[in-house]
Amino acid sequence: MRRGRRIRWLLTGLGITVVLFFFYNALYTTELFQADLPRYFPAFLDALTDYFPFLDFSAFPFVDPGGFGQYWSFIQERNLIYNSSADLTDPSTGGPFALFGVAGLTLAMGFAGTILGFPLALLFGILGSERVMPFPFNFLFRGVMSSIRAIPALVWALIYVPLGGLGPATAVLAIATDTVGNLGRLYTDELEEVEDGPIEAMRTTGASRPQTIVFGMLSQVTTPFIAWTLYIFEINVRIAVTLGIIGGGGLGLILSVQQKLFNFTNMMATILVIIVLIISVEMFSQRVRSRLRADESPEGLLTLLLGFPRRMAESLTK
Amino acid sequence: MRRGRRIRWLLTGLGITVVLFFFYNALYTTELFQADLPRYFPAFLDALTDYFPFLDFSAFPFVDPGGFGQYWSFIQERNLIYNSSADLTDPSTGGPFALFGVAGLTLAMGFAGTILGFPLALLFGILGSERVMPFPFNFLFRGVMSSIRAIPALVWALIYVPLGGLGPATAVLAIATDTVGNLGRLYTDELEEVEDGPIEAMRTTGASRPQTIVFGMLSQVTTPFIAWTLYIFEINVRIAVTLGIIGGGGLGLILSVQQKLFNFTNMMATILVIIVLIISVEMFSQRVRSRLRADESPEGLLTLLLGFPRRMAESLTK
Amino acid sequence: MSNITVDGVTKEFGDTVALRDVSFSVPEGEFVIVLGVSGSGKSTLLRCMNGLTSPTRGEIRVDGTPVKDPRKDIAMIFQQHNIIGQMSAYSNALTGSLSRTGLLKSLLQLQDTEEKYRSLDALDTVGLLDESRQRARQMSGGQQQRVGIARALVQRPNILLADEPVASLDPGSSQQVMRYLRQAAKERDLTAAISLHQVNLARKFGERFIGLRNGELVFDGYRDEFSMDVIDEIYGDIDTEGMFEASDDENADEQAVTK
Amino acid sequence: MSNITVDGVTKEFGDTVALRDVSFSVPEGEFVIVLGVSGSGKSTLLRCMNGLTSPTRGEIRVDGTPVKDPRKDIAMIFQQHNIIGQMSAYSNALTGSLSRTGLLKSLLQLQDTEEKYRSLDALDTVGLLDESRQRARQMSGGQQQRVGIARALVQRPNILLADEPVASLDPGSSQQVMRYLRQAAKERDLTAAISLHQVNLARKFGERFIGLRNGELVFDGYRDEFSMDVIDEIYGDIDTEGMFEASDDENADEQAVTK
Amino acid sequence: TDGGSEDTGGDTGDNASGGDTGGNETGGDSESTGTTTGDAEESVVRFLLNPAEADVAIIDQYQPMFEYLESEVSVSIDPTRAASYTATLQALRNDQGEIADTSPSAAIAGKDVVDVVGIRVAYGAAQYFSLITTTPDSGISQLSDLQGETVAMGDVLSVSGTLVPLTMLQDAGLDVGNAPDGQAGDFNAEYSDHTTAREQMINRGDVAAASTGAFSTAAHVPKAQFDEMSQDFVDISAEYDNAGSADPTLELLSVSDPLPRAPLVSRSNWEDPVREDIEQAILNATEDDLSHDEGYDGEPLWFTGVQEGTIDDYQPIQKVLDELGLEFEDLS
Ligand SMILES: Nc1ncnc2c1ncn2[C@@H]1O[C@H](COP(=O)(O)OP(=O)(O)OP(=O)(O)O)[C@@H](O)[C@H]1O
Ligand SMILES: Nc1ncnc2c1ncn2[C@@H]1O[C@H](COP(=O)(O)OP(=O)(O)OP(=O)(O)O)[C@@H](O)[C@H]1O
Ligand SMILES: [Mg+2]
Ligand SMILES: [Mg+2]
Ligand SMILES: O=P([O-])([O-])[O-]
Repeated sequence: MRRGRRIRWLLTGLGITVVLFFFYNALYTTELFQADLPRYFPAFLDALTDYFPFLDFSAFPFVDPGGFGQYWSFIQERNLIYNSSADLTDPSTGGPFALFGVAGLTLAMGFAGTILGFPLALLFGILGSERVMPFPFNFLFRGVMSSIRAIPALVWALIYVPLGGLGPATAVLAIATDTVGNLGRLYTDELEEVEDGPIEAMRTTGASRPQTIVFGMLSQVTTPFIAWTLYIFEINVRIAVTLGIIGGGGLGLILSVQQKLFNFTNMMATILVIIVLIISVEMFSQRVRSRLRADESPEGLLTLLLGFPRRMAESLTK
Repeated sequence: MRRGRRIRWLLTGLGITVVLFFFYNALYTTELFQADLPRYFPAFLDALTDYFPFLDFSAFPFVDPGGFGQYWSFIQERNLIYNSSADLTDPSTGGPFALFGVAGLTLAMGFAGTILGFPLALLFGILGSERVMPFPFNFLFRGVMSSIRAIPALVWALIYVPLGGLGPATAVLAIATDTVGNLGRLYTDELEEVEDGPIEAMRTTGASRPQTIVFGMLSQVTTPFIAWTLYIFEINVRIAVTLGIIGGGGLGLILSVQQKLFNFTNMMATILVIIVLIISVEMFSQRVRSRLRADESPEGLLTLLLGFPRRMAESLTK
Repeated sequence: MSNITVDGVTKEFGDTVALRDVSFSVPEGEFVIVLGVSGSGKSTLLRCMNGLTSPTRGEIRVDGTPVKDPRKDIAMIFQQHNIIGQMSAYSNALTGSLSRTGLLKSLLQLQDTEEKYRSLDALDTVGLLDESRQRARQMSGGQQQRVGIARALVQRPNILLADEPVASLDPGSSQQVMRYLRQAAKERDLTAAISLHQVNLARKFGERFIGLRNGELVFDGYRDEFSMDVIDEIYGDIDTEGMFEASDDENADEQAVTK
Repeated sequence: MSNITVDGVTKEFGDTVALRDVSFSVPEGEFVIVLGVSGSGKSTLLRCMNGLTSPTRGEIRVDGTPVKDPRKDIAMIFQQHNIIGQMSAYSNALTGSLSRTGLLKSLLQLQDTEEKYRSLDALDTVGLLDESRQRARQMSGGQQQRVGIARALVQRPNILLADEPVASLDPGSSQQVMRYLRQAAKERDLTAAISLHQVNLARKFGERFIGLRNGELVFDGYRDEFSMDVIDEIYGDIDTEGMFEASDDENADEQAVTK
Repeated sequence: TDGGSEDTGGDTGDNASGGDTGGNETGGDSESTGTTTGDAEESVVRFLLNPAEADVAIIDQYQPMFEYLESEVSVSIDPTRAASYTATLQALRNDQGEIADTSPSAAIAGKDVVDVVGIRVAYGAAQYFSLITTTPDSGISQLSDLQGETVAMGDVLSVSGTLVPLTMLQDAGLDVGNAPDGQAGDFNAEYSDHTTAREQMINRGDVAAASTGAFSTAAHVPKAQFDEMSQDFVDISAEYDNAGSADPTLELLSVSDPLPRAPLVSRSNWEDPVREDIEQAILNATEDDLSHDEGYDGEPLWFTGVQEGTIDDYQPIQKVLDELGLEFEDLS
């Protein structure tokens, strides 16, 4: 008993020591130790007052409401989140996405990438399942999906540069590729949990193999598939921001240019728009998903979709 | 009944039309329509033969094994995955991480960021739970975590540039910040599912409030917390690759320079190393997690950790 | 209407012998009940009969042709009903016609009008016409089981198999489902084999009885031969309490339940 | 050793009245069994007694002081044992001493040696000394419940409450757990209140009985007053079968089980 | 051709008051560029601009050049801001542009797909310089003191910010290892851009030196130090006049040899009758042609004319690449 405890302590201690040892080495390798952070802190504080122009340390209460105006004037001037002159019906000006200005482009990148990646994700996801493809072959598709996921979206963007330069189009292709790996894998995992019963039932009706797969398997997973697709859409909008930074356009590009201009106020204004965009997409996707789980009829979903702008406005204003 | 079906069809059709309408507009907005991809396709095919030097379309069987040698010579020459001259004990040369060459730096970035972000993630995760913090206050912490997650890691890196320039140290800080948002949220979600029983049991022993939280709540979630931390570590290594591309160092930096030099063969060699690194980290983390789920004793985990390099070598060689 | 011959069927799963040299034959139009304790091989026998499982030795013939794979002329009803929760009762019933419809048409629900009427008719038979547009998942267990029967009827089989179709239902629903099953078999001239574990239900609805124990056929006979001794033979010395279930008031008009 | 006074306690949850003006008092050292069907208010009563829930009206006093919050001198044993699956039996027992140890010391398991011996002693009392290093989650239900008892003993309470401590255990383990409970209460001079729904166990181990029905006190008396009529009063006309459980051979030496 | 460029500019494009952003690749701003697309006869020439220094509204900055070309030759200029040098070359390679203003290294990188039209001239000089500077209190007095120190450099492939300085350090006896895309042997290189590099050195104690283009840092270095260090700089550099005018004052460690300024290039396979006219017009542009009107308060164009030049003028760059073991892959 005594010995047991001692071994336990020893192992816990050893574990902590090993993690700390690696942590120490990692800090050294990544130069955080050598970087004398406190010394740059004044520079960072300087930048902070640029980031937050409403902070005014010279006078109590340290807040200058005019500072918010600086954000807003940049957001408005550059149509970051709303473009009053957008023509909703003319796709050559961006159609409905143009209504959201630059944020609309980022949103469009995430959306187009998701839809573009969807068919292949579905195909690979289904073929990766052992019940559809016999053993060694399904691992072919799983392997492809794993490899795709191992390559970050940004790297895919670089790979596609020869195809379309570096712009929104390349970003969409990169997002679509990433979607095939990530969404496909989620689909495969979901299919593994499908129940055998309905599949056998379809077989006994004399259905053909494709019919058995569609009615027996896929019908069981439509709801989770839609939910996962929305989840990946959420992630893809985030990726669209990131790809923008290296030249893909949209909010990311504005951000990176303002950063290079050392215009931290504008940079923070752009970040605020990014936060609003991503949290809106997240809220939208989470609402739809929780409705799906609650097993709503399609009519209910439609109401939800149509009612979204109103609710969004409400929740932002309150 | 007839009417019901018609409404259903109408709604389905409407839904599909709406999605297609947005897709069309998104393609237009992101310039994929204008991009006339087929025209650049020859350039991309050209790049493909650079990416894959072992493809040789001039002679059957279209594979030139010498091509793989090109990958390997670059990997070896630049110590991408293994550095024979690393001094394991001297942290100033990177310690054990240096053994893995450039991949080691990327790994160290992901690792340091995870550990650095962990304490705050834990704190915020716990304070975001309604059982620890009463209602309006816990949403303060949840809000902070949501905002952090809404800002992609790359944007965090840009925000930190005034603090530490653009290098591995900045990348680690950005990863750590991202970890606070993502890991913290996972912790909060996990805590929501904790059972009330043990908490009440601790209260009845007359334990103080912190003791009740630690013994009644946290003790229930140590295993899932470790599992989630490993999962985030996995994601952070991916992010480290991405941050490298914009200047954070490691594999990402090599990749971006080779891309700028149009040296696609070297670029693909780097991508292969990225795939190996990320799949290794994933395999490692998945193994540990499945062991955790299987409720292994810590001794077993230790054996697993120590046995990993051997198994990794085995699985790569077979 | 078809006849079924089970000819020396043995089924082994690794070391477990689920069926041991079982032989019997069912003439056209008979309503057969298969009885046995849990693990006696009822499910295995029915799965062999419709080709979901193939016997290790022996074979099963329908109208003289051996059964190798699931066939459209043999319909099956499952204990867990195995209907598709996402879809409406009507769409579920319609899947019974899959073997007569192409993939694309079935995907778009463009089946012939004839099939659609057949589905509504089948739902009518099981008393669910009014609920036909309801999502299957939102229905009660008994209703779901009846949707499963409707699906089997739409298939227009010659043979109807059912594996413990009432095991997960309350006594009231059990009676109802069994009644619909027997009625459908009678109206449509189907040969039927149904496994059950409630002896009273078996006695109430069965014509002919097959008793299994440990994978062996221990009884094969008609209502008049189905005595208390036979029940002991099939169930061994175990307490038979619980295998009899309370009858509902509503079926007081039907034949008395022997207890 | 403390006395308990339950004084006109009423507890309402919205429209549900879980307890209706319940009053009784327990002198020091008595072993009380609380009986009642599901939903009669047993759990609510015990939770009020240790301060986890506060009554809507009335109050509960221990040695004259009202109970407002969980107190270290009142230990509780739960039906779902509520021990911490991650930790060893020993560490679980040790959590009983939390009220006497600071946060840091308890985190690092640096309790006084005295507390550690007390934990081992408590595990010995419930017969788990040999399994003390085993992870609680890997133990059987009965063992886990005994760990819960050990934890309560380490707390060194004056009062021991237990809410259906044997409801999720098999008959053998139930007997064992009840025996440990009674033994511990006797050895350590504890006042104890235990809710049960098995009448035979109640009769076997109880000294005094409190009967609840629909939140009202319908019986309060000692062993000799606890007749079949009382059981009918508490349980109504429902079939009492199943509330009596098979006794094990091993306790043939103890007092006979009345059935 | 590029149908969306004029219109999509509206929602993402540039604006006179902000910095340049080029919201997307094809984003010119219709108001400020004032391109006329009305005449169907005119050919559209796509002019790619580079993000050499981001802190400039680059399309506004080039406005005089475009107006001049449109007045000289019957074309309409479609300006496009590329995301990087790489993107510029890829675009030219894929026939997505005709003319580009790009970096010296891109002249080498793109030698298979572009022709050098001419070399930019600023204040009479077709050459520029690279500087390595330090802060006065750093204790560094010569390049070899940088052993073991951190040096802030420009973008990884910037000629004046990184590549040339690396060869200067190499010549001073330091091991540059795998830099720029790996660890240097004897010092620690951090890459960003010219301005960030200088700021980092000023603000951070552990950054011992910064290597930047002279255009970015010369104003912080007193003339006397140039006089002492490099006669070439005094003679040629356009920045010499303003030297020492900015705060804080920095210490000069080294000045590079003169480097050929950035080229204007055209796509080799561009076959259009107007090509010759345009190229000629570019070479003929005078300082006046390239100046902004009164009232423009942005950055003036960085060059005052374009001197005839060929790929051979970029041999010094090729030499630098060779010394560092960098090689651009064949683009053709
Ligand atoms: N797929 C299988 N793999 C292995 N053993 C099986 C399989 N299916 C059935 N068995 C075994 O065969 C025997 C007969 O099982 P079967 O399911 O036919 O019994 P049953 O009478 O339907 O029982 P129940 O009333 O529980 O459904 C059992 O011992 C069972 O464990
Ligand atoms: N937290 C609560 N909220 C609302 N109603 C409650 C709550 N706890 C108990 N009740 C109600 O109070 C009544 C008494 O419940 P209680 O749990 O005390 O009964 P019990 O005798 O312990 O039953 P069981 O044998 O099922 O544990 C029940 O009607 C129950 O639904
Ligand atoms: Mg069965
Ligand atoms: Mg209870
Ligand atoms: O134009 P640069 O390459 O010197 O930055």
